[in-house]
Amino acid sequence: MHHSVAERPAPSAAPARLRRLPPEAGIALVLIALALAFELLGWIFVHQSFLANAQRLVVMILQVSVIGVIAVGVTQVIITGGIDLSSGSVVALTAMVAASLAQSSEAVSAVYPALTDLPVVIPVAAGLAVGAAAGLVNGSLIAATGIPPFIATLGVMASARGLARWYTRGQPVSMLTDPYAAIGSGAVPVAIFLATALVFHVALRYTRYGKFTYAIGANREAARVAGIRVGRHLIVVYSIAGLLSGLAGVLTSARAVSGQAGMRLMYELDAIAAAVIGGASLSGGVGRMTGTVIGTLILGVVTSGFTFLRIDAYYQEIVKGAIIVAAVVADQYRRRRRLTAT
Amino acid sequence: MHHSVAERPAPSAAPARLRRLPPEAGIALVLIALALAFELLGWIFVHQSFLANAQRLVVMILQVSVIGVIAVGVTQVIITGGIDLSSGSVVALTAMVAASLAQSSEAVSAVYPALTDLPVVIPVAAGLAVGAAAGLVNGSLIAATGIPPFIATLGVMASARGLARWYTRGQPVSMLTDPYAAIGSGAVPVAIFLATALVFHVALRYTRYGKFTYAIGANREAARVAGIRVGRHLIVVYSIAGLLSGLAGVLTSARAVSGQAGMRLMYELDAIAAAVIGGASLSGGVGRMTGTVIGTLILGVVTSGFTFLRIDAYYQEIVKGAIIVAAVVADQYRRRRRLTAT
Amino acid sequence: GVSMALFDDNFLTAVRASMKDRAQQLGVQIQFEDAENDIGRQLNEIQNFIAQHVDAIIVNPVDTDATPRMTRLVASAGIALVYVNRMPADRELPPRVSFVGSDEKQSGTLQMTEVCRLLGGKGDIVVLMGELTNQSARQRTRDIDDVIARPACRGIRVVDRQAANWKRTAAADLVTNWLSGGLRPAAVVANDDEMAIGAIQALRQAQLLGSTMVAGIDATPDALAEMKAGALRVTVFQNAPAQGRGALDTAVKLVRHEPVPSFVWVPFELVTRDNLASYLGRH
Amino acid sequence: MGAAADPVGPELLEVSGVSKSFSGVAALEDVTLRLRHGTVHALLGENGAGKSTLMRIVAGVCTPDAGELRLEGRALRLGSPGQALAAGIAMIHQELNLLPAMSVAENIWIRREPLNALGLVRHRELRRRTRALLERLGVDLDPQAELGTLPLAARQMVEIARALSYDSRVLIMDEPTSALGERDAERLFAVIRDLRARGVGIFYVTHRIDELFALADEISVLRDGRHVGTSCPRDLTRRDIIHMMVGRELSSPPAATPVQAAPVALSAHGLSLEGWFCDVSFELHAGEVLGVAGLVGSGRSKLAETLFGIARPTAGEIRIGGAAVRIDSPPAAISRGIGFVTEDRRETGCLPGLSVLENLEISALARDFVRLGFVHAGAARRACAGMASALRIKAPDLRERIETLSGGNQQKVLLGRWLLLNPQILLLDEPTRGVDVGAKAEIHQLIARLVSAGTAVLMISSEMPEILALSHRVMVMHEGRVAGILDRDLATPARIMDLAAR
Ligand SMILES: Nc1ncnc2c1ncn2[C@@H]1O[C@H](COP(=O)(O)OP(=O)(O)OP(=O)(O)O)[C@@H](O)[C@H]1O
Ligand SMILES: Nc1ncnc2c1ncn2[C@@H]1O[C@H](COP(=O)(O)OP(=O)(O)OP(=O)(O)O)[C@@H](O)[C@H]1O
Ligand SMILES: [Mg+2]
Ligand SMILES: [Mg+2]
Repeated sequence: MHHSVAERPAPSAAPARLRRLPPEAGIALVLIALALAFELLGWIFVHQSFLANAQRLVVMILQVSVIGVIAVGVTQVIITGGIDLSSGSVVALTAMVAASLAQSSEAVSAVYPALTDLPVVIPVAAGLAVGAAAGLVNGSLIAATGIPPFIATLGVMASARGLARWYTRGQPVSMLTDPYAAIGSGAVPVAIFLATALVFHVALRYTRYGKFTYAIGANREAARVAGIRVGRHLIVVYSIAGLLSGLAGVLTSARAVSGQAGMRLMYELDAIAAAVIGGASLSGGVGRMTGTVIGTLILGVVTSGFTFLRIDAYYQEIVKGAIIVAAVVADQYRRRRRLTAT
Repeated sequence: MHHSVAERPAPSAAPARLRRLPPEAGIALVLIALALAFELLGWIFVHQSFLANAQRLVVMILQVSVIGVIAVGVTQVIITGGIDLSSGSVVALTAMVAASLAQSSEAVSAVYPALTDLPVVIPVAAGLAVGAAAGLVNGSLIAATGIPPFIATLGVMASARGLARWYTRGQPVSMLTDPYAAIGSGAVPVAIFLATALVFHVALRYTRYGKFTYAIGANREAARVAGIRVGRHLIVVYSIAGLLSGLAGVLTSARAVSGQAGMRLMYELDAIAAAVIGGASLSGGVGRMTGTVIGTLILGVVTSGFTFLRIDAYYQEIVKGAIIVAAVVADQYRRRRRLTAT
Repeated sequence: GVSMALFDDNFLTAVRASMKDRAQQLGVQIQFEDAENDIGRQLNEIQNFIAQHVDAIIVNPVDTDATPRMTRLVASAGIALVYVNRMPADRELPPRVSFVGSDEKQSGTLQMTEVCRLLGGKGDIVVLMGELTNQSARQRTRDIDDVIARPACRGIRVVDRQAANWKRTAAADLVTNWLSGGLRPAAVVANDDEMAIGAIQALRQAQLLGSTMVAGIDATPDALAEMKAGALRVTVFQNAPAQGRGALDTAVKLVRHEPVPSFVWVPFELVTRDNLASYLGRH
Repeated sequence: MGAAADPVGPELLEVSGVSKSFSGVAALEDVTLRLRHGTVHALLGENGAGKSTLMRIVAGVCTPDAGELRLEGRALRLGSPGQALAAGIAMIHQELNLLPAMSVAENIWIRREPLNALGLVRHRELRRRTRALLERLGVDLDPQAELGTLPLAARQMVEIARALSYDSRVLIMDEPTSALGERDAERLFAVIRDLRARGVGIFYVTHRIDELFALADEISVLRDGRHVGTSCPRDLTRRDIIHMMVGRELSSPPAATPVQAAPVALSAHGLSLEGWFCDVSFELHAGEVLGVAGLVGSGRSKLAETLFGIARPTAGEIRIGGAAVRIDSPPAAISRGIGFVTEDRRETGCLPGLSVLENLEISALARDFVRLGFVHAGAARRACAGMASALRIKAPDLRERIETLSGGNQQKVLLGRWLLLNPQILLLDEPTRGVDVGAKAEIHQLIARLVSAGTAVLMISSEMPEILALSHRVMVMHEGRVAGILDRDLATPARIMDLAAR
């Protein structure tokens, strides 16, 4: 009899189960392999355990938690098929603004002498608002004018950097209140990073917001035809990314207990790298929060591992580049093998 | 009646002629408008002509000629649908290597005391070779492992930056020979930039190399089926981009009469911006050398114009971001109007 | 015209601010450009200034090895030139070209000599370096090694040195990483105060501030506050206002063809708890 | 067909005076059409006649330059696809508009996912609904399967399922069967009859004229963007319809003359590709068309890909002119005189953004029109223009971008790409998918001409008439194996079907 596409049984059951393994399994393995490699090298060269050290594990995440928060937003932008180059500059700008509203009355030359010792929500809200506003500009430019995200966010990147410097004429803003500093101390940034990742993990997987985000990235025209208001949704996605850059700005200034215009200018690339290492595709439609968290952790492990092994600063970057490439190659290789196996 | 291209006359002469206007006409208009705006503002605010100053016109191109040379390579990479983040670091690395072979015997602590006062071709060849090698690594990684160009070139970016620092442990390399310095003096870099652009303009439009480059960017899978050896071609394209970064490294070190590991680290973004302003699309298949040259000139005019108007550096960046966005928006708007108008 | 190596540098910001104030006092029109640590960009800015026929150019060089070309360019255009803060590599400066600044060799030496004195000539230290390609970072790090080589400081050992790129948080992360590896240095010697403060934050978190001494350079307000709080033991004051003011005054004199020495020195000053009071509020 | 054959139902949708032009070229001029409740209104026309454009306007995907739409008498202001969907108009697109990286279920229910009280998507319910819907279509796809990994036919079914899921009053189907096998098409027809009985108005675009007589209540024909006429299929013969469409008579394809004793051009011996097909052996003679029939998913396309070096066989060998050869890449195949027109012109055929000319010449550039790396532009353009007129490619200009051409014309461009290389062996995978009757006849004649000039053709097709009309022999595949090779005189539809399904 003439039978149809679908009546055909799946080629075999085993590959089907294999296909259900979450795509980030591969990169998670890479993370584990890296950590074990450092563990091994640790015993050989510095006679210490790399992993059996709670403090180190915290720093490992702590030092990448700001990048991580940015990466959570950037991942969503990347899933829509876009890119956000402005994050680093927006972090700097929001750090300045938030810090200027978080100064204690002891500050010698406060930016707003009348506005010191404010409750901590005010600088935080200001930082988030400035970040979201920058994101709104990104999103509106992309949605309304149809220019490539690369250009829109590059423009916002330059403008935000200029604004950050202009805000206090390059002067750092310091002497921040203790409650504000508390946001950045201890493992608080780690908690904020993981909480943010969790919230947007749920949003991406279980809400319409998430489905639309993937749909736009998978095929923008098809998403439009399915009735999704693509422009409006992009504005929301970029605004969220901006908001998270704002949060990152608050975290950085709270951690440093000071706001500086020059801070975190290159973080956009690290954040994008974290997302891409975690499996997000710059051509859109693909990417997951769990992958991004793992990508971020890989950056953290590599940084901590180098310090741990006391590798000369000159070699660190040479090797870091190679590790990033190797991590992604290993992941790809695993994926491709899985595909041909089925 | 069933008619075909050959039998059928063009629908009407006017729209056809309009459609045949080269796509970079729009961005060229933007360039002219920008220059005229500065001219006008110049007469109003500083009582000087912006354009009627030969020296300024040379500087205008001179200051972007290094970015321009990089952008010529990056444009080709972008046309294939890729991206090259490593250019800036490769420029720094090649500048170091080339400079170390171009030291004069007067140099106090030469890198290779035995190799001073070499003929100028040796450092130039070394610089080009190192650049091409870096490009070869990029291309091979992308072709052989199938990892995204973003990751491959990000890795090479970090490694090249590390290598550039490690090469002389961060020490600048100076006291270069006069013939070497001559490559970077006067309008020589301008000539080199324009010559490079011309060569690759011809290559893209009139050679098989160019046709294949566009085809790969338009639809990689289809290009493969059509019989193009995609991997091999990508290796060639990235190697050429690397070679041009090497040339840019030679130019920079010759201009500065010194090699510095920290130089030009952010130039990849400027080069990509020049290409995208000039109409190249990051999704591949689209882009032209003439557009890239105009995009590069726009960056130059904006920079010179700001200094000319004595605008404070704080405001320069804020406005620069806005101008880049506006230029692309204006171009897009014109293109869209043309489409609907006809 | 003024071309600064980098706007995002706290010390250079102070230099810039004092130049601006001084220009206002004297009624001089002044325009700043940011070379963003890029020698090519700096050359462009200088050429743009020349095309604009300014009276004098003040340059805070990105790369002091590249200054001969700048000197030639500017001098041949008949424009006055003042280098500020970083000493040009030119063997001798032609007329109408001057340098205003401090001898970078002093800062690290002053810092490390004091650390060595406070440690009693022995102990393990770690070094936080600035950006590896930065000249001051390299000079200050080399000064540390030179001081350690002295007989009086032979007992001091550098157990690790890493770059924290002038960043507070990067420094805090590095120091925490070290501490978590069981390292207990007697002192953290940082190439600047920002990184010193980062180290202090990390040590405070680990409650090891009592047993580890921190030293920085620059005497920024934040650093002086930390010193007042007892956390920072050593810093070095580089007189930014004097450099900025000096550069502008020199430029004005050069424009008026008044005689000016080729090198105008502004000395570094060691700051410790003992003389802290006289520096508080000086920025 | 009963009452449904009576075309005078109450009016559901009226399209009046619609015009649309692209870059100054009119795609539609003053088109007026009516769709009645509970009828199937078929829309016919050559490739590029404007059918899809008109349908896209009705579905709100594309805005007309002039004209208006009325739904049950009320004027429709359609600014977006969302508004059309809300008004009860759904569409199955010709160029599938799906989300490759998402699951089947997500593709179908996008924007209408079932939510729980917290606003979170209920994935289990989503899958349940999907299964129910697919069952109605008689398709048993895994709702969680990633769409991009499915074969074209399955994707087409998903697109159909999605349009059905809207339960709309107006359903537009733009060539829904072009990628389907007969069994799936039959199922779809049953669903269409069911919808019609429930009062849904259906616009149905097709190039398979035979379908009309089984399905349509009214037939409208577009030619060069103008409405030529509307009538009832009972009053028309196949010949009338074709005449209305192309405005002239078609010559029937020349009957294939049997080839005797021609040398074997290409042969496969025990060729296998693990997981796709196994132990395939056949001989293809010069001057012969070997038709490859089989069900969707029987491994025909993968076989062609393997012969062309896109996939590497896991066992067996390929011989050309009697000598065993290793073909491990398309260039290797091309250099041995093989050409390949793939079935999915969007994924593996067209170079979007590039001109018709560039799309035509690209493969030839590997060999011809190039000296010292430089392309001899004049020679290439002359050759391409010649090919374009030989194939009657309808494009305003060879410099026009390929994606502005209608589907059928794109198909001809891809065929032309390979003909420029003069291959001795031509692999054709569904060569006339989405091609109008006129163009199809032309392509068939072209194939016949090539063959009589000595080219060996391996032609995969899911259209029985095509297989029967052109093949000298028919190879039938079943689940990755050769079920039999039939000589022309033995190849009847019944035998082929029998071998294919077994
Ligand atoms: N986006 C577009 N830009 C420019 N021209 C277009 C565009 N879309 C369609 N056209 C042109 O409009 C005309 C009608 O195209 P349409 O796709 O409606 O034809 P069709 O009747 O559906 O053909 P087919 O049977 O091949 O699907 C064609 O000449 C085509 O080239
Ligand atoms: N319903 C299905 N679900 C998943 N995979 C399928 C399905 N149907 C077919 N396939 C895949 O398609 C493969 C064969 O596809 P191929 O394209 O080679 O066949 P074909 O006979 O050319 O079909 P078509 O007529 O669609 O071109 C099968 O091995 C199978 O993996
Ligand atoms: Mg159509
Ligand atoms: Mg097939």
